[in-house]
Amino acid sequence: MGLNMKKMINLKPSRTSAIIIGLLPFVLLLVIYMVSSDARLAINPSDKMLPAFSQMGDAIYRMAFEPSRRTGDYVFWQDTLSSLGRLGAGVLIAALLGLVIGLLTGALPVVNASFSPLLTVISLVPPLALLPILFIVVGLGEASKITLIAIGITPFIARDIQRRTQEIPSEQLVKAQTLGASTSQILIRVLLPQIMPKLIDAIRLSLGSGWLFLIAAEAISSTDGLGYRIFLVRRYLAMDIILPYVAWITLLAFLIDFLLARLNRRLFPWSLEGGA
Amino acid sequence: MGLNMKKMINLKPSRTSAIIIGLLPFVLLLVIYMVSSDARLAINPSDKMLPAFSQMGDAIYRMAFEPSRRTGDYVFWQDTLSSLGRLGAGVLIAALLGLVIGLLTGALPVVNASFSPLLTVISLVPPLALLPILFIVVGLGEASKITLIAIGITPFIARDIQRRTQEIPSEQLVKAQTLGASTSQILIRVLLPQIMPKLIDAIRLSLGSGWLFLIAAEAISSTDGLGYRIFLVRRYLAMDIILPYVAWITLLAFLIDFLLARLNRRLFPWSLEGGA
Amino acid sequence: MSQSIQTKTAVSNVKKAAVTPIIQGTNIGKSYGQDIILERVNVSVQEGEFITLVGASGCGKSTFLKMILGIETATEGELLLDGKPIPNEPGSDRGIVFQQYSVFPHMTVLENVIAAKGFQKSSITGYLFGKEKKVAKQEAAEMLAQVGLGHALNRYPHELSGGMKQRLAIAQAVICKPRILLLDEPFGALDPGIRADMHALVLDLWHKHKLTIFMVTHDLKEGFYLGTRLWVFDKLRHDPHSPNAYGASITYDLPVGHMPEPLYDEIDQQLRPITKMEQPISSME
Amino acid sequence: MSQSIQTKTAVSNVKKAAVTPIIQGTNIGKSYGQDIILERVNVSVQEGEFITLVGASGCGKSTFLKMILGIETATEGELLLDGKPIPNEPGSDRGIVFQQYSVFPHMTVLENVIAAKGFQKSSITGYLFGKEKKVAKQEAAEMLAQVGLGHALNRYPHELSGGMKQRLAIAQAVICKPRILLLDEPFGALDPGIRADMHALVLDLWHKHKLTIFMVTHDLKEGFYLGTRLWVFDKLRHDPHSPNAYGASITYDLPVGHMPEPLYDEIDQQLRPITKMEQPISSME
Amino acid sequence: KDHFKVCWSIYAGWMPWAYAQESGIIKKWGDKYGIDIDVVQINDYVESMNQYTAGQFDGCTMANMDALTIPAASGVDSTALIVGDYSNGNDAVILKGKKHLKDIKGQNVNLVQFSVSHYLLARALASVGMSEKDVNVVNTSDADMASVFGTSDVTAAVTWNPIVSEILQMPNTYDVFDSSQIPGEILDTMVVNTKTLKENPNFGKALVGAWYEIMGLMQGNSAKAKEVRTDMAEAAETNLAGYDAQLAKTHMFYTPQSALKLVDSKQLYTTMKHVAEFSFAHGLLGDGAPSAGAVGIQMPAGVFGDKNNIKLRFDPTYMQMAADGKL
Ligand SMILES: Nc1ncnc2c1ncn2[C@@H]1O[C@H](COP(=O)(O)OP(=O)(O)OP(=O)(O)O)[C@@H](O)[C@H]1O
Ligand SMILES: Nc1ncnc2c1ncn2[C@@H]1O[C@H](COP(=O)(O)OP(=O)(O)OP(=O)(O)O)[C@@H](O)[C@H]1O
Ligand SMILES: [Mg+2]
Ligand SMILES: [Mg+2]
Repeated sequence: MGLNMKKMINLKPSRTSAIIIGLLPFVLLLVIYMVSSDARLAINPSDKMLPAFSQMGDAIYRMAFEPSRRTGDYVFWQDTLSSLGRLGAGVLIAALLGLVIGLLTGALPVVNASFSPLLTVISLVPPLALLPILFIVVGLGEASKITLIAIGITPFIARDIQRRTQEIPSEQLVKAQTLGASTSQILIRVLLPQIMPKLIDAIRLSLGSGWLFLIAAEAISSTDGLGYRIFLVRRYLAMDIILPYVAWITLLAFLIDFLLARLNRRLFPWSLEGGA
Repeated sequence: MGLNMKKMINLKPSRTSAIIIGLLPFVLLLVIYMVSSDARLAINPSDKMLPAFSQMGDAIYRMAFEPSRRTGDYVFWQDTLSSLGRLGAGVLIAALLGLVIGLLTGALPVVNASFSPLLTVISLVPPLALLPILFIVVGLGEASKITLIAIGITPFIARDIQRRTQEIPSEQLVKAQTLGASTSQILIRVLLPQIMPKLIDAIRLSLGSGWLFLIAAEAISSTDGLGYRIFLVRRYLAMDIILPYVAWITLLAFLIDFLLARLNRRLFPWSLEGGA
Repeated sequence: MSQSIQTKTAVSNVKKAAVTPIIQGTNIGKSYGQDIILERVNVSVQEGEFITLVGASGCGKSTFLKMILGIETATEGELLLDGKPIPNEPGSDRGIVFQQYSVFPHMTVLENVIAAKGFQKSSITGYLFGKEKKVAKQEAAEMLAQVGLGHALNRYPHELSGGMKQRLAIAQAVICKPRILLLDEPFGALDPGIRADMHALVLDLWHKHKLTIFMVTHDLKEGFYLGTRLWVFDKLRHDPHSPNAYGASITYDLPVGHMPEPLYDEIDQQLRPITKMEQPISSME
Repeated sequence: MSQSIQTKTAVSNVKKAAVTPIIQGTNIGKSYGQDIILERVNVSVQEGEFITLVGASGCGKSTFLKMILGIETATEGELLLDGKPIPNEPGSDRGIVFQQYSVFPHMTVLENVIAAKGFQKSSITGYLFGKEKKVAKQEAAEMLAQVGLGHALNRYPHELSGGMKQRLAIAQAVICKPRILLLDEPFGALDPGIRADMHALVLDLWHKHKLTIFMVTHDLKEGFYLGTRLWVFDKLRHDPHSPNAYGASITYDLPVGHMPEPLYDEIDQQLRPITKMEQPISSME
Repeated sequence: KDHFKVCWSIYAGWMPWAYAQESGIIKKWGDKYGIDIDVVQINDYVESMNQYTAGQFDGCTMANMDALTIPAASGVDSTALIVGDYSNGNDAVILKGKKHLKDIKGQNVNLVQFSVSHYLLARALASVGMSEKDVNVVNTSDADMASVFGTSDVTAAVTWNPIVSEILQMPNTYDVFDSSQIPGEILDTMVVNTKTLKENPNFGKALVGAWYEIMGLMQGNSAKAKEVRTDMAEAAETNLAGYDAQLAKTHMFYTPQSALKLVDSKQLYTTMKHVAEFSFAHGLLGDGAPSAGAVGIQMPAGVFGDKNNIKLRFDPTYMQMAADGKL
């Protein structure tokens, strides 16, 4: 019985063929784009909708390696730095808040009873609709962008951490108590360290929304940032800038996710395998 | 040893006290709002930022129970219907796509190898950054709003379903094959039904983002809808409309989530308990 | 492990029969990367035998069943079914019951068995309609009555006890008329009281349907009383510094009913050792 | 279950000692809602006894241990520790080792034991510093050497075998000098070969630290050889139509070493029954 | 081709388009010329222009500057079919706590970058001898401008109505420069695709015909005019008083003659030159543009810029027909 006769469900591609067929859709997409772009540009050479790769390359080269005439900044890098700074700050705040809220509600039934309903409701409120109130409270500066990101993802992280805390086998809590541990000792020594890798996982999961809120915040009011640039140049349909920016954001998102996964493996080697 | 001497971690509130301390934060928030609103209105009676509850009530009464002179519609209900319709259509499309992609990539290693990398990359692209492109590709009609929602949540659902499919014990697949099942039979009879409750769970998890995308899309291209209205009246700073609308969205989100959870329990009674 | 190499020659006591054996393995070996799990396994099984497999945890009993099932391939040697190389995927001639996850949780008891009938049809969905469905339903109900589930046709698996689930799994496997039935610790998770009933059921079905059964168990007593033939899996050689340098093989291949008492005790001690030491122990494992 | 009510009077053969028993239970009952799990359990245990508990799955052995531990409360009767009502939460006088999850996965072997020492301190975090830490470290290392983990001080639990994990859990429990050690199927998931070593370890620690041990096991042979006293949990009455109408109690309370062979076989048959029936069976359970 | 789509967004001077669709006036005029025209509201102004540029619509309402920098600069040859009004105070520079434009120096100014607000700011700064270097422009979405202005870190903004009047209601805010000081420079137009218009003159006739019918209906204080304006007000989510206040700052060309007067004048040429230079200085004409004249603009008074690359045309033909009563 050769490999070919196996049922589809039992067919497993080899490593190399997996890589090749994995790349195929990307190549296909690129080709489709190039053909469509050529077709449009043939009709209207100053069409901006689907710029050729060379146009995008030029545009990004200019933004990344030629100082802006107006400010002297390298716009592309300046945008990247600003956005990453905001994202980092927002996510960090959300992570801290989420950790504290999630840990306490997950570990202490009394705290859980008093805050879980509120947390559930808050997690349902669409943050974008509340922008005006946000502005009253924190003003319009960097704070508003960072706060929007933080508000947007804290409920998710808090609820995830809460669930993860509750998933820690109760046997461990009982065991700790038989060793004489107090509530604070259990929180700090038993639960907190075990939640840390889950926190990094939760951050990874919430980064997608983080980018979303970042872009939304930058679209509202800003002087630089990746989202700012995309919404600004949208005004004159500069797809030769928008498309590379979107690709760059995607790459950054991928890199951050990858680095966090690596970090997790590095810092918490014990967390890879199941229970104990 | 009385209850009072128990460690914090062992303290479990009774049902009634849990409800009471669960409501407390809400009451607190309401009081804080009322005090701040009164304070602002005392300084400037025409302040619009934090309207009194009576103002909000008036505004919503007008929108919900007095037909618009212009169109004869009851604006509030019209907005609600339109938004729910869009959300429903977008989520339904995302669910179908996500189900098919997730099931096939989860069950068939060959399909997995060819589509998973693409899926990963797509899930990293922030949909809001794609808005300009999206509107150009699908236009500004209902399609654009539905598409944005679908694009926004399909990757999440697909990846969740993929993971869930892979979680189904391989013993079941082997067992089905020993009973003579073909690949299509396994997909349709063994995997699909078991994935359905997970699909509903995935939908519940993705509804938050769904609302977000709905609001973002309605803000740009629409003539009715909850997000449209909020966006439109934001220019007039009509918080007396915005706040009740936000509360209404939150309530709707809660109701939908609750109904889906009920539906899941109804349709798939077998899915509540673990494996078999 | 205190046995000497000599006692292990029992392994080769397999009589060469004139009929083609249903399962024949010559010098089978299996390794995952560097880890050698099985080595030099030689077996020959005639149709209708009831073979029980015992051995320490992780010694490769399940792996051996998987090779018969077709979801693992021997890395060395040759495994034959009816004299031909064994198919490299599961088929309806070889049924299986695992310790867990052997039934479909989203189907009722009856649907589980009807589905098994449906899968025999080569349609896209395997759904049965009309008369076909009626026939299948009746046949399924009969089979379920046979395994003692006649009163629970419309329950879902999560509403069944562990023993009932395993009955269902067995009914499902048997209705497809497999020639070989593989049981991997099918009663491992069951209460002792229920196990006795299950033994009776399996023996009954074995007789009725003329099955060839391979059953893994961790209970020597069970293995000894249930089968017609008992295989003990163990390592022939052992390197304490590198536990996976050598694989396990069949160290005893015994026709049941002919086992001397001391040998039984020896194997039992190997599977459930008790040692009482009073002096402090040093680091081990 | 074929025993008659008469044989169960063995239960009340508990001698009334002059010293206050460390654990005394009178007419203990436990129910969850409608389900009665335990009823009329009467026990009296002296300091230093090694009690093994056997019984069918789900009959309430773990529940009984949990009551001693303080995480479950008897719904009827009274459970006394040293003559006083047992505390309603766990404390360091009663150590426990579960079948799983008994060690902290995020700490190395040494840290696991040092943490146990730290928890004895009534500080917010239980971290130890300076000299205190040095002392704890040395004490922990000694204890770990005693249980045979001297060579694995810096490994994480996921790098340990099942047996090593249980050694660690035991070391952790013992270093807090509990008076009572509760073991709930501590070796249930271990390989037979390793279990023998663990038996030796437990007996050794029991002697050295003058512990009172309660150990649940599903292996009568193990329970029989290990303890000084064996408790068999079973239902006194049984209603086949409503399995949870009656709770289990202690049906045998036997000093080990005094068990007649037929009784051993009877209990063994109850825990691991084998029945060979040739006739078709009807619906059961 | 007999089916056409035009889009518009909410703005005082464009609300008649809402009425055109609702009252059926546009349908009436379409029928008259044997075509049918969809008038579609789009919430987001920029998106409406993008959609037009992408070819999804045959016409779109936009300001003169945006017509130059978005469709024209993207190579879509466009014609300003109707010049409906100019902003006469609808766009304003607002300061918090300061009464003079000069005080804007060094402040953060919140505005929608590259929009007419930005242009207004540039003109305002020029009027007091400053340039954009003297301030710090912060891009801020128009939808959020009102709520943002309530916060303490925002002290200066340039925006348009109804946001301007919303902000001016807040205490301590001052209108220090508005579009009434540069009359006729911020024009609101209905722009249509030149090629489509050439091939389908009926399309232009129907649009212009409908427009001026509504102009006639909405002007004045008759009950009918008030009713029409109330409809428009409600479509903009305000009331008659609010809408009239906005109209007061919008110089509507209620008659084709009045519009033609501006379009035919030399002033339009000067205005468009300003606009083109501003756009060029901000890179809005495309990175490859060699000069402010890279995109040619055809006007009755002459062509500004590259005559071989005319992409924006002010074509008085159709308004003239209306003026002559030939529609
Ligand atoms: N896919 C695999 N890759 C690597 N090693 C494997 C794989 N499957 C099984 N093994 C190893 O092969 C050995 C034999 O496993 P197997 O499941 O056959 O043992 P077993 O005799 O059935 O044990 P048990 O009584 O615990 O079921 C084990 O050491 C296991 O770790
Ligand atoms: N919190 C609970 N609520 C309801 N029923 C419970 C609860 N905990 C245990 N039970 C029930 O109590 C019975 C006794 O459980 P217990 O774990 O004590 O049995 P056991 O003798 O330890 O069994 P095993 O040998 O399987 O460990 C079981 O039927 C179980 O379903
Ligand atoms: Mg196995
Ligand atoms: Mg138990």
